[in-house]
Amino acid sequence: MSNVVDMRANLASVTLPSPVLTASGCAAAGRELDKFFDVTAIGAVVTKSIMVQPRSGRPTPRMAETPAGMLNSIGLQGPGIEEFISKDLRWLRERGARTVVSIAGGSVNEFAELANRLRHEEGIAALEVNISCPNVESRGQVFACDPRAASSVIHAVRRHTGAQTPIFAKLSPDVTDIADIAQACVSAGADGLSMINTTLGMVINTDTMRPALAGITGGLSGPAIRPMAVRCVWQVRKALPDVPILGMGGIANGLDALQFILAGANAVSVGTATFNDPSAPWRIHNELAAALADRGFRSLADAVGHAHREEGVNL
Amino acid sequence: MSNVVDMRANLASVTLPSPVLTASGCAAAGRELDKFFDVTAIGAVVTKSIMVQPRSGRPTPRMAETPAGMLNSIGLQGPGIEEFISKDLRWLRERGARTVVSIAGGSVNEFAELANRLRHEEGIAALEVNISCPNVESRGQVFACDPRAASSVIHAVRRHTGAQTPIFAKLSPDVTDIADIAQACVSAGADGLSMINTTLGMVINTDTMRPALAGITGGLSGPAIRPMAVRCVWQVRKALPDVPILGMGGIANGLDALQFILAGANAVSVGTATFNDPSAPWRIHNELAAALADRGFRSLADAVGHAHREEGVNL
Amino acid sequence: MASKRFGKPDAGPIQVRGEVLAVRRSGDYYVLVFAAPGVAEATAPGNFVAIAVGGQPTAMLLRRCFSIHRVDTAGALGGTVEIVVDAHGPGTKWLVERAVGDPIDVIAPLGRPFSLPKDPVPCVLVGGGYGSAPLFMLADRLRERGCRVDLVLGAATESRLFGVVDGRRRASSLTITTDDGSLGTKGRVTDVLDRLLDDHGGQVIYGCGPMGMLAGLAKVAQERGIVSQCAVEEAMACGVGVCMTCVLPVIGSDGVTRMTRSCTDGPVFFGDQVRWDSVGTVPSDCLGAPVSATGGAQR
Amino acid sequence: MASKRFGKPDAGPIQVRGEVLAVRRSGDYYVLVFAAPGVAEATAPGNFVAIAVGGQPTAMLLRRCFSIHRVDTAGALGGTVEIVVDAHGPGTKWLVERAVGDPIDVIAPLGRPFSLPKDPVPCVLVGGGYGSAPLFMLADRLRERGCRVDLVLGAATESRLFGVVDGRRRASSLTITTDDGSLGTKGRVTDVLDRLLDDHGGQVIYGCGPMGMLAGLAKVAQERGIVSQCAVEEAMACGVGVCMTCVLPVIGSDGVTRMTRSCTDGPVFFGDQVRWDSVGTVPSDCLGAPVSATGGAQR
Ligand SMILES: Cc1cc2nc3c(=O)[nH]c(=O)nc-3n(C[C@H](O)[C@H](O)[C@H](O)COP(=O)(O)OP(=O)(O)OC[C@H]3O[C@@H](n4cnc5c(N)ncnc54)[C@H](O)[C@@H]3O)c2cc1C
Ligand SMILES: Cc1cc2nc3c(=O)[nH]c(=O)nc-3n(C[C@H](O)[C@H](O)[C@H](O)COP(=O)(O)OP(=O)(O)OC[C@H]3O[C@@H](n4cnc5c(N)ncnc54)[C@H](O)[C@@H]3O)c2cc1C
Ligand SMILES: Cc1cc2nc3c(=O)[nH]c(=O)nc-3n(C[C@H](O)[C@H](O)[C@H](O)COP(=O)(O)O)c2cc1C
Ligand SMILES: Cc1cc2nc3c(=O)[nH]c(=O)nc-3n(C[C@H](O)[C@H](O)[C@H](O)COP(=O)(O)O)c2cc1C
Ligand code: FES
Ligand code: FES
Repeated sequence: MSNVVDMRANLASVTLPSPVLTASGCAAAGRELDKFFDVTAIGAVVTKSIMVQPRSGRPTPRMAETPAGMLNSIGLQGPGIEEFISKDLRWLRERGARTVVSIAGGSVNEFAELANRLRHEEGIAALEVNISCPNVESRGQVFACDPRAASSVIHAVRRHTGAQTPIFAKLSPDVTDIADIAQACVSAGADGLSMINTTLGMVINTDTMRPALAGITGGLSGPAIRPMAVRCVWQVRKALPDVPILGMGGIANGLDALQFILAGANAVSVGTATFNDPSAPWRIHNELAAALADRGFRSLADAVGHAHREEGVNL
Repeated sequence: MSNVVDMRANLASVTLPSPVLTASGCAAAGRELDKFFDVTAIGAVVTKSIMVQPRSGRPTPRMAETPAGMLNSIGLQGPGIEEFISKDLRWLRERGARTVVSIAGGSVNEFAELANRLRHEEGIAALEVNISCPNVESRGQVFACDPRAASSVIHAVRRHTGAQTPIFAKLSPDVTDIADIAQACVSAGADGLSMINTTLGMVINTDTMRPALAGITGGLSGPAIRPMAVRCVWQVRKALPDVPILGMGGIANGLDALQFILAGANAVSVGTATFNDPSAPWRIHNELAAALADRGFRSLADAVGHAHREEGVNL
Repeated sequence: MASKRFGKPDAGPIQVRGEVLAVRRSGDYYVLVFAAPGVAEATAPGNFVAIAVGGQPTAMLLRRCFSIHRVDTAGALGGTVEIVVDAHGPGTKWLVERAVGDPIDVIAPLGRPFSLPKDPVPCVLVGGGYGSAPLFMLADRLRERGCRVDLVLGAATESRLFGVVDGRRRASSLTITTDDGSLGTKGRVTDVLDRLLDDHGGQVIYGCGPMGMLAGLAKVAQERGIVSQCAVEEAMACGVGVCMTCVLPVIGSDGVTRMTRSCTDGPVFFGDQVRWDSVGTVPSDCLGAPVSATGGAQR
Repeated sequence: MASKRFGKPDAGPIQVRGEVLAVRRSGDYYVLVFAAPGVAEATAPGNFVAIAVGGQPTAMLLRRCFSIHRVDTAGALGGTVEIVVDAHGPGTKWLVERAVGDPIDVIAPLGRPFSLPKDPVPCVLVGGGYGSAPLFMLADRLRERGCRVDLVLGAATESRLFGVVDGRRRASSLTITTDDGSLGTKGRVTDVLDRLLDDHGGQVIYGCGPMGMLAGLAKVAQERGIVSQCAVEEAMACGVGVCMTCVLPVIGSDGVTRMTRSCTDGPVFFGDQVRWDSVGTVPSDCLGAPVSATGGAQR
């Protein structure tokens, strides 16, 4: 029954065969997960955010489990753009996986440099711009928490990226008005929006009586934050009816994914759930297809934003 | 062993015999919980936010369970200040419970009116000013999301409240910089800060394919949000080392409460956990006392903010 | 028609550690039997229990509520309680997977029970699906007082009826309706109600089941000028009266409609107290209703 | 001293539905035996399993990791696996409360196992607490190759030793240390190591246990110019190499220190590869280390 649903997802100029992607930082560059499911079957592999230089990340402990969630403070550990291109991107290309490359920088220039370096690389379906990282030029304020900073980054990345490659700005929920930031990114040239990144959290270890993470605070992810994520997608879909949205935050099964689609996401990323079930992205693709079929949808596209419809009782 | 710990909590000019309070909206006015534990034994009963006029609240469904949390959209249902004073406050006074009265308004004037009406009532240990409600005069923007609006409310309440009654501003986590709002409230005359109120969330009912709550969005509470709450307490304690903090958000046992105390809260409120265990506030008082004793603390006050200490490895 | 209560007020609830004694199937449902010291004695028909669900640490914070089906005060374990569970979601599924001897955390008895008539008047008891669960205990109490008890059980289909065998034994008459006609009369409970009332002179209708059914019963009662008492089922976060999630529009003795808690002021209401057409909304004449159509958005 | 690996690379992990066959106590620990089709055959000593915990819907998202203690490929159920569990937190407690026949969700075998020497050299195996779990399988493999195996088991106290009886049977010698002297020599495993190495000419030290103990073993090996292999235990979110939570500073074959995943590049490392003193920090000469002392705050 489920194979009658047209599962293609439209993300700006790119059409993916499945609306389920991995989430940045939760799938490395796809290779490890390929042992558990065929990474070419899902929508795309979204790679761990890459920076210009190699980066050690933070000391351990880097994680703490929390109720229905987890905190992480990895600190964007990675090999730097050159090794990423020569190893990870190459593997993904040779494997035939669609790839969304996530980039992160500490300054507008670094983002520009990354975009520039990736410009002529093949096999990149889209760029995801992780603006939820601190701006070293602005006392460490996170780009995504300031419409102007966010907009400068997106503007620079757009200028250094070919028109055929869509740019998704990845938003943080830790703002007073997420629609405001979304609007700023779109005005600056973002083709779509990814949301949400983790929300800032903290655990105190009651044995050591110190913060549980070496990094003190960390990013909260998993089902615990799903209601917040669905709310963000809903608000931004309302404010920007035509902008493609890649939704994420606590998706662990097909019905969770359906919530995001109904709230207005055009596709979804699966992050933390992969740690429990390494084949989660593909399982969720299938569960979502079945859920759509059960509800009589002919295509995924028909379900996008369906919860916003005005009919019967006016919500 | 646990009775050797001095559990008194200092909240500005008020000293409570226990650092565990109920959370506003999760204990009505104490009467129902008094069947399950002695409400005079805990620090105080924090009453459901009261408005000037009677208020019906929102249509049902008003709640949805979420992973390790719940959404509510009660819409501040209540009998209005007059009936509150003649029935609820009177019951609390006669019962001998310490009472923190939570007030809510749609305008600065309403808050002022509430403070004025309560000014000469006896048996009020403190006021908690719920500024996480929409300002009808400012397109419904929540007071707590704007430092200026928050500050006007606190200023007005302070002006109409006797100096012997401390005022706690209750903050929303849905802001870019909570320390900023905290500072604005303190400058406007808040004697202390309560944090956090619920964070805005949403669930889509995948059967009806509509928002699960009649109110569309709701407030997320429970252990799911605890890491966010602990982070807020930590940040505000760092920014304002001397301001009393009433911490809350997902506290379900004594070690959860201890996390807040170590992060810098002087006392805690227990909300959603009460729905699962109506005697949770008193149980948590006892568990916290035992946990403090186990760790060699002579008094609760010694543990407040202990996770901020700089000693050994500098975090 | 008067809407004063003629029964006793509810006893206070207690929180106890119960122990599962049996879980057995009954049609599409499960009957869960557990020991719960102190509960049986204090229970009146229409009271409910709130049970904590999920192994620790669970993602399910809220208790699940169930009508009390039977109690036995003679049990060796200090009183036993039975509930009927429709295992459709994660909490109810967890519950029916309990093994004999497992502990469960129970708060009971909760809510206002059915009021009993002083005089031995004929009564009609109507249960929809598992909604019949509290009616057998009620039937016993009514018959002890000399009331004639006509029982109507309705459901979508045969497997979703509860208590057919029991009903035959404990009521003066048993009428069954199913939407698909798989057992009894094809149709709704309200379709057979008028005949029953005519035949036996019923003075009180007691009902428990889906909201639509209860609204139907209340309407029939109102048309005939007799009393109806309905046990409603609203989603509840606390079950003890502190959260205000479980409200519905109810007309008070002062004639004013208020959003009223079904956990402590209900779950049993007189049929003419509830604004059935407005359930799920806030009627504009409700105390404190928003002045504009949309109201101030508020959480 | 060379730090090349002389064993085989790890086989790929699989995710299977296992079934609990037995849970038994052993001192302060529990031994959990489960069927897990396909795992036993592929397991080498030092591999670990990652098991999903908590009844559904649980608040615990992350799998728990355990060294594989024993495997049996001859089982009727397609291969069985044994692990040793120290039930101190909610996940491990849940696990040891499983009943025979309960399903468990298992990913295994994970990680790089211990490398085996080509030649029949004498080896010393050192286990701290439940850290001894993987060493018995290792001892068997080593003895199959003609290696002498001296086993050292250490713990805080007698009840926290694991495998004393087994150890006596399967090793050439067994030495026990406890911090409180309740069994064996009072003291640390490192206190008895030099004598053992002197007496039997050990060429490789294998260790599994707390970080401090492993650091001690690595130091002894380094001082003597012999090889050490240590199985580390870092908190892991995924266990399969995608999350980067489980890192520690490890020197690569190019001499460069990197924050290296212990789940896929370990858990077994050569003792001289790990920057033991810097575990829990990022050494300033690590690849990509922050330039300033505090670094750019980043999540
Ligand atoms: C007074 C009262 C008496 C009840 N009696 C019975 C009974 O005798 N037998 C029976 O099978 N069921 C009864 N119910 C309904 C039962 O409480 C729900 O079916 C159950 O809570 C659903 O839990 P779940 O985890 O299986 O489903 P989910 O739908 O996953 O539950 C999610 C959340 O919604 C709440 N919820 C969902 N549906 C309901 C509902 N209909 N009523 C209240 N809360 C709900 C749950 O408590 C939980 O918090 C009664 C409810 C009330 C209020
Ligand atoms: C490679 C490896 C092998 C291990 N082998 C064994 C073994 O044979 N026997 C045994 O009893 N334990 C072993 N452990 C430790 C075991 O995984 C933890 O004790 C367990 O995860 C704790 O779970 P909990 O829910 O009981 O405790 P909690 O402390 O509540 O766990 C909370 C979270 O922290 C993580 N965590 C906490 N402590 C550890 C730890 N020491 N290592 C990894 N993750 C941790 C958990 O996975 C979980 O996500 C091993 C760990 C690793 C990494
Ligand atoms: C361990 C870990 C590492 C992450 N690293 C990144 C990252 O490098 N870049 C990024 O944009 N998001 C990163 N995220 C955030 C996820 O991509 C995702 O936005 C978030 O976790 C919410 O989704 P989830 O609940 O499904 O995990 C990371 C999340 C986790 C848990
Ligand atoms: C049902 C419900 C009603 C609430 N009503 C109020 C309220 O009236 N005023 C207020 O300041 N906070 C209200 N809150 C927020 C709580 O006081 C508390 O800040 C929040 O729930 C976090 O704590 P918890 O996780 O312990 O519940 C309400 C919370 C819930 C769950
Ligand atoms: S369920 Fe909480 S008030 Fe009724
Ligand atoms: S545990 Fe995830 S990379 Fe090692």
